[in-house]
Amino acid sequence: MLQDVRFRAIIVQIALLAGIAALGSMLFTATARNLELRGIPLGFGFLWRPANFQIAETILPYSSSDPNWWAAVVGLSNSLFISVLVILLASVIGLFIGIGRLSSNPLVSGLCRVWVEVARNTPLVVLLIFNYALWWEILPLATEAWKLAPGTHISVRGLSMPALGWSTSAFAPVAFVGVSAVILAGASYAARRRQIETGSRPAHVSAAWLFVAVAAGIFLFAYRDVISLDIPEFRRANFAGGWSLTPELTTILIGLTFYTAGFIGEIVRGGILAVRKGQWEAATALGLSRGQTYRLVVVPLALRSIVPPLNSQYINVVKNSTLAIVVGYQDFMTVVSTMINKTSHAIEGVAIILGVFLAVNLALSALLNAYNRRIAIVER
Amino acid sequence: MNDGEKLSDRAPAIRIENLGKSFGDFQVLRNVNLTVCQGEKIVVCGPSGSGKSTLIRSINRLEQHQSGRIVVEGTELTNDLKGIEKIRSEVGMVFQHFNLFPHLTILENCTLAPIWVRKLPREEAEEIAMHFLRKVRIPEQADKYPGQLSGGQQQRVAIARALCMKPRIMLFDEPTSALDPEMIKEVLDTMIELANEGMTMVCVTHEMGFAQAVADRVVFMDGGQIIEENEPVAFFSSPRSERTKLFLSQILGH
Amino acid sequence: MNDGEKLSDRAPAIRIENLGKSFGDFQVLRNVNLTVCQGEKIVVCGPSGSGKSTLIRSINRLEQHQSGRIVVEGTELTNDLKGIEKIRSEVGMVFQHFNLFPHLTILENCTLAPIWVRKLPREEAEEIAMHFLRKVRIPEQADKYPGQLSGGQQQRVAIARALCMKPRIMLFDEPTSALDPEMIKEVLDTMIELANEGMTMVCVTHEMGFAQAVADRVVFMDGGQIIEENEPVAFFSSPRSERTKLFLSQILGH
Amino acid sequence: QSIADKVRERGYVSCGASQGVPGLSRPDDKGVWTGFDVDSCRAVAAAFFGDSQKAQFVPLNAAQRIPAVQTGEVDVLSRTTTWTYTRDVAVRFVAINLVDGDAIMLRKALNVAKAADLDGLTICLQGGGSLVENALDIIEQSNQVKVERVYFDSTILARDAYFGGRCDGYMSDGFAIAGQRAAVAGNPDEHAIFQSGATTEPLALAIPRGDDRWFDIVRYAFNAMVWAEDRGITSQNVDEIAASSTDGETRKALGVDPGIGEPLKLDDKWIYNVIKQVGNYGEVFARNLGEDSPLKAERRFNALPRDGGILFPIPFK
Amino acid sequence: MADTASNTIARAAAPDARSLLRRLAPFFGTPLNAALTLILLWLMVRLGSLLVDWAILNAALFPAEPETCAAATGACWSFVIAKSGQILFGIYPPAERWRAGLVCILIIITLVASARPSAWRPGLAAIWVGMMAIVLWLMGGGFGLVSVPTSSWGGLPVTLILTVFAIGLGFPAAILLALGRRSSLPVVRTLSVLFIETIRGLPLLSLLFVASILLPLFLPESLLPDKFVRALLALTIFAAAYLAEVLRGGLQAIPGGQSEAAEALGLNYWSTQRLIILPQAIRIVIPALTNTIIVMIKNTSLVLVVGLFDLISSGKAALSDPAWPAPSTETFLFIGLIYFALAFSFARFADFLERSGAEKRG
Ligand SMILES: Nc1ncnc2c1ncn2[C@@H]1O[C@H](COP(=O)(O)OP(=O)(O)OP(=O)(O)O)[C@@H](O)[C@H]1O
Ligand SMILES: Nc1ncnc2c1ncn2[C@@H]1O[C@H](COP(=O)(O)OP(=O)(O)OP(=O)(O)O)[C@@H](O)[C@H]1O
Ligand SMILES: [Mg+2]
Ligand SMILES: [Mg+2]
Repeated sequence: MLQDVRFRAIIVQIALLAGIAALGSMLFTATARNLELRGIPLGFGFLWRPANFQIAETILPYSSSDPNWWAAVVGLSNSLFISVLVILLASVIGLFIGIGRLSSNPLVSGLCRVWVEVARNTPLVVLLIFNYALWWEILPLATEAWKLAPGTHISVRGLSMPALGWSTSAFAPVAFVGVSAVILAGASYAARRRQIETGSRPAHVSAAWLFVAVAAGIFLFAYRDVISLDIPEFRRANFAGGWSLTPELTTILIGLTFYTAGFIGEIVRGGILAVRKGQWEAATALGLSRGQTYRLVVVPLALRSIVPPLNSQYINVVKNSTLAIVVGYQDFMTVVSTMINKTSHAIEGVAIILGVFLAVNLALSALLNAYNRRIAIVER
Repeated sequence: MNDGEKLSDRAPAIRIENLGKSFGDFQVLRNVNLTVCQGEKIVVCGPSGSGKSTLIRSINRLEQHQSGRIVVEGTELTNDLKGIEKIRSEVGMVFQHFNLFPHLTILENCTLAPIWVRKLPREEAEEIAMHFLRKVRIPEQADKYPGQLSGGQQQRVAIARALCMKPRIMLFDEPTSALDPEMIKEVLDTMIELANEGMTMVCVTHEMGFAQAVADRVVFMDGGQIIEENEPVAFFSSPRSERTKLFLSQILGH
Repeated sequence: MNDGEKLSDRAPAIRIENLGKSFGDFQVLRNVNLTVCQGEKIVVCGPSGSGKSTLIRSINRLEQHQSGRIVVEGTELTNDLKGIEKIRSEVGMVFQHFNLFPHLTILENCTLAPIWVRKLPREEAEEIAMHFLRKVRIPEQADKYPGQLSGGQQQRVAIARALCMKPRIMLFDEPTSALDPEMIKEVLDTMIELANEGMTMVCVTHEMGFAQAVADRVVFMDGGQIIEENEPVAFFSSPRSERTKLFLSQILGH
Repeated sequence: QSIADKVRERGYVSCGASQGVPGLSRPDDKGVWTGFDVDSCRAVAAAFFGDSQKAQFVPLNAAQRIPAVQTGEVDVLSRTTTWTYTRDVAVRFVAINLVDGDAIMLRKALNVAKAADLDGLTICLQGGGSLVENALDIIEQSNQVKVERVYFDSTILARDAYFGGRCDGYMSDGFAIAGQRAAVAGNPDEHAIFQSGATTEPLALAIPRGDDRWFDIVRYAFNAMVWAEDRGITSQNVDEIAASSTDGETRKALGVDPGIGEPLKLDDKWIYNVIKQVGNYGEVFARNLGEDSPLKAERRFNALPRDGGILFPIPFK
Repeated sequence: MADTASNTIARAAAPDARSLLRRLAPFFGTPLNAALTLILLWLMVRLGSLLVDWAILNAALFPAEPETCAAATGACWSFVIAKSGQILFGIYPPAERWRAGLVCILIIITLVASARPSAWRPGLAAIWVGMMAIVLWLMGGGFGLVSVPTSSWGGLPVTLILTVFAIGLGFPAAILLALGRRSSLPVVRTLSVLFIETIRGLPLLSLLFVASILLPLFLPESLLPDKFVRALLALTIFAAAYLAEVLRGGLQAIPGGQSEAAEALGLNYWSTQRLIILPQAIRIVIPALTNTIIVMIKNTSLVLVVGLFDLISSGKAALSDPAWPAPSTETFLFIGLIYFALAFSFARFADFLERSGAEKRG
């Protein structure tokens, strides 16, 4: 009996399940006992009570009287915001680093290599803190801010630039800008298609641009009273008004992008090297230029081997965003930790952290896996 | 080819003079001279490592030569980018391993270069592509992907893809040696058809049947040099050098 | 084999009765019956997908069958682990793609199973290994890695590796079909030598020359069934079924 | 099993400390934990084991500290934790060991004289629900001002960001801030310290719930330091006083006369040990926060009533 | 005479000039390359000179006292020099720091010694086990040494010990998980997948958070491991999940014929995996393994959450000294360089391994 393959398989599996169940129940009873013993109450009721703490920089509207659950959502939106931006930026930059690593110019490939090695071999925390310190090592105080353009200044307080503001009666110009953007986007898309179809870029796109520009000029002139440009001005210590980019957000963006781009660069390089030499030669022999070869043949092919490891890197971005707080950007983990500190609901808080990260990362994985299946090379 | 006109009277399509090429210290080609006339069909053979591939890859500059000259359709191959692009669009090449683009359909494989290099409108490019796909007798596969085709079919697509650029010269580097026996015939038939239409062709192959059927000249290489060149009948019946005799005895005796 | 004794009088080495096997819905083998006597040499042939590989892989339980019985050297193949291990150590197998272990030297490839399965001391295992490497005529390669050998040499190592376990039955699954023509002969010679020593052999192959030279019986399969089995002379000269005739005309005509 | 027994068995007191706050709790160059909060916990070790070194410190961040007490990870939390109702029903606060207010370091050039002047300024501070975070909320609400905040996970980085120019102000515990102006600022004269008086927070020692004996030990270990200051007993003169005192309470408390250890099942010398090994409250304060430290903080509330503070010694009668 | 001499010079110079040209070709060969070269050179010179000014010319070095730094306009290395002991060894007692230093040297020497493939035989594992025992003894004390509790361990030795242990324990677990994920038994497969995917989806920070806050609730008090072990546990679990995925990639790359051949020879499942499949799979994934191990080295920088003073938190603790101006840039640069040296040399070593393996097997 014991020598029977199938019987063994069943025994092994039952034993494993039993072991897991035993472990689970042990944990459960211990937890229940410990909770009881220490008089720790469980419950998610606190989520609906006011948070009573502030979040410095948020994507969604938030005030400290909002309930805890909303604070968590706001924290999550902060995390997702930087994650998405970093994923986009790092992918593009990583692509160029990967290609640059293979450049024939030793200076270019050397610098790309330095980038990769620094990113790969330094802890992200160190990179972030170091990056943050660079702000005041390099940039001037707010009182001596560098003027980049009228109303646009950069200093240790970040970048501040004019923002477009309008009153509600200015609906027309806003609509105008929106409509012309749509028209232009449509026209250039059509032009691109046409270029593929016919080989020539139709002149009417340039005409459309010209037309929109002239119309915009007239429009702005006509409505010059309604549209207001909110220009930041220096008050006491800092620029107020307008639109600004804080050093914290910028640092986490730059730091995490620098870090991730290094990893993605290596993945891209691997993917490009995995494209067989024959593909390069075939493209070259057909007369495609180097740029065309990359764009039409090599990168699309490399993508096939790049996507799975890229998936892990994207997940890592989401996970690494939990370090944002060391440079003063409040992310989901920070917000929930503050909540734990304020309410003493540690178990619930940690459960929320774990659950949300799992959900976000599994969703991201599913998305990329679906994409991977879609682009898979068709075989017999 | 038994047309009346003497081939050597025509304008040369390819002129190779004193070609020398080495990889590092290793000299792969030495002092190679070869002139291919318009419409001529040349078969290149020789033992492995003798430099056959390197020679024909030099013709469209997949390899850079170090000494000597190569003139293709009147343009000399130098570092001049424009010249290289011009020549590449006039010289079609078919590789041993097909090298189709696996992420594009058969049709897209064929229209890629005409659209992006020749800047043809898509419709026109597709028309041309279908024309050549019909010619290699697989128009019905146009919307499949290379991975779904057999080796012989893939190689015929590779030929069609090269033809879509309307090249004046075709280079073949052992186009049948990666194929199963049944598929070799399909591909050779396609090549014979091309040859009969008067295309200038340089073909590295060990298919001696093919050489006898279509070649105007057979070139035998060894150790980076051309050892012997002759018309097929003479080449096979009375090879001059010992090396050639030995080689022929090996491949024909098999 | 022209020894006087009638083969069918000997004890059967392999007895297959009403064997049935399917992958999911797809029935690969149906109702196969075959008895192989001690010292008998069987050649299995048939078109691609006819179930030849599945049949001989079932004999050492690389595939599990779903119905019928397989008895090897008196032991029936069931789920019983001990039985399977016993049979595997008595049945040697040689694969189409050699499947040598690339991280081990030739000698280590050959001594691995004797050391770990038979628990022989290393020295003894190496002695045996060298004996069989000499037999397949490559003792000088013992310290190289498989990647450094030619295909024919690799396949001979694969045979030696199987022999090191001193099996009483050898199974070959198209052992020459991944080889270049020159190398096929080396391997067939080795197999013929084995055959002459009286080893029980079941061999899937399309080398009809080999079949005629050593087979006691040729078995023809199609669609998962044995269509015809006969002595080689009769099989080739007067095949009974239409299917066999068609098949023979294809492979012999090539 | 009671906490006291557990601690006895383990052989040392497990103290919750911060991850590095100057003057309060931080490991120094020699790897030795120092600071006011650290000494508060050492007093417990001295009382319980007769050896102030039998304390080990667990660095905790803001979010971890209450759970660490709840789960019994630490026996005593002495980590600038404000005594609040919500927390007190989760853990058990024992004694206020320090009363601290918030303070903001600002550039002098900004001329901040009153809370209203803070409007529109940017303040760097440690977040995570810290004391000063609450204080800032109160300042904003009661003065109708709006400040911009930049939160960090440690005071160190908040401070660096301020000195780097990222913020107009750096808000921290009142004690920590003075010394940092002296030592860390490139030019101390450029910076002013603003104390809004918005909060005076009771920072207290906390223990897990459910053990009265442990509660008493921690409370009276701390009280021993205050009591000693009140009676003028220091680590220097404690031997002398023990030998010469004729006061009944003092003799009993210092273990000259027997009986003081009995109710808590401690050694009769336990108060003596606290004073001898750790010092009285004044000494501990001076050493870590006051005139003997780089911080040079004032006692303010943390003085005996006769000096205008709120430290009431509980008599050992 | 003069003629001959100049001729010789000319002849000698000509090839030189040509080889110089050839060497410069990649930099200036095409207009794009030339432009890139010039821009990059300009950037490098600008940034380089700034850096040199700050880090070397205007920097404060000796004596390592606060006043030196206050006087200098550049980097304040005096602080790093004065605090290097604290940064490197955390809160380890100064009198015993030689032990911690010895531990670092011991681990690094053992690592380097095991680097040569010729050193790879079963005895090596025994050496490692022995070495780790010595390391634990040196760090922890006992048997004649002053005992130092794990709560006082810190700095570089903690980074090294955690990495070595987490990988050393995580690797066997990862092998089991990777095999489990490819198992034919549905329960085993499902559990492996669940474990791997869950752990991979979580930030290490949150795992450490669980280890520090929740573990005391989940476990009966008698089973509760100490802080160091908890950090180790979290890191090991993390390493196991990541390494398992890496290994799976290698396992998938081994053709099915290999296990069939092994089975046909009569090897059982475990022997087949041990002798045939894993040696090949591991070799294939060396680059990915390297990456994972480097990530593990860097991950140790997060263990402050469970209360251990690693390099970074030691650095922060040093920076909280109120007696010093706090040069965080310099401090983190110093710490970053230590990590970089560790990770970079490890990566180079793995490159070497990969290449040497490739050469051997043609
Ligand atoms: N990129 C390269 N670097 C170094 N040596 C090379 C390179 N390409 C080819 N060679 C060498 O040049 C010689 C000629 O190669 P080539 O491919 O032209 O031979 P061939 O005649 O086409 O042989 P085969 O029949 O095997 O294709 C060979 O010895 C080869 O090893
Ligand atoms: N693991 C499997 N799962 C599903 N189908 C299989 C599997 N293995 C084999 N088959 C199918 O079983 C049939 C018989 O396969 P088998 O390999 O035995 O054929 P064969 O006669 O050896 O063919 P060939 O000459 O091509 O080797 C084929 O149609 C094959 O597609
Ligand atoms: Mg070739
Ligand atoms: Mg088969």
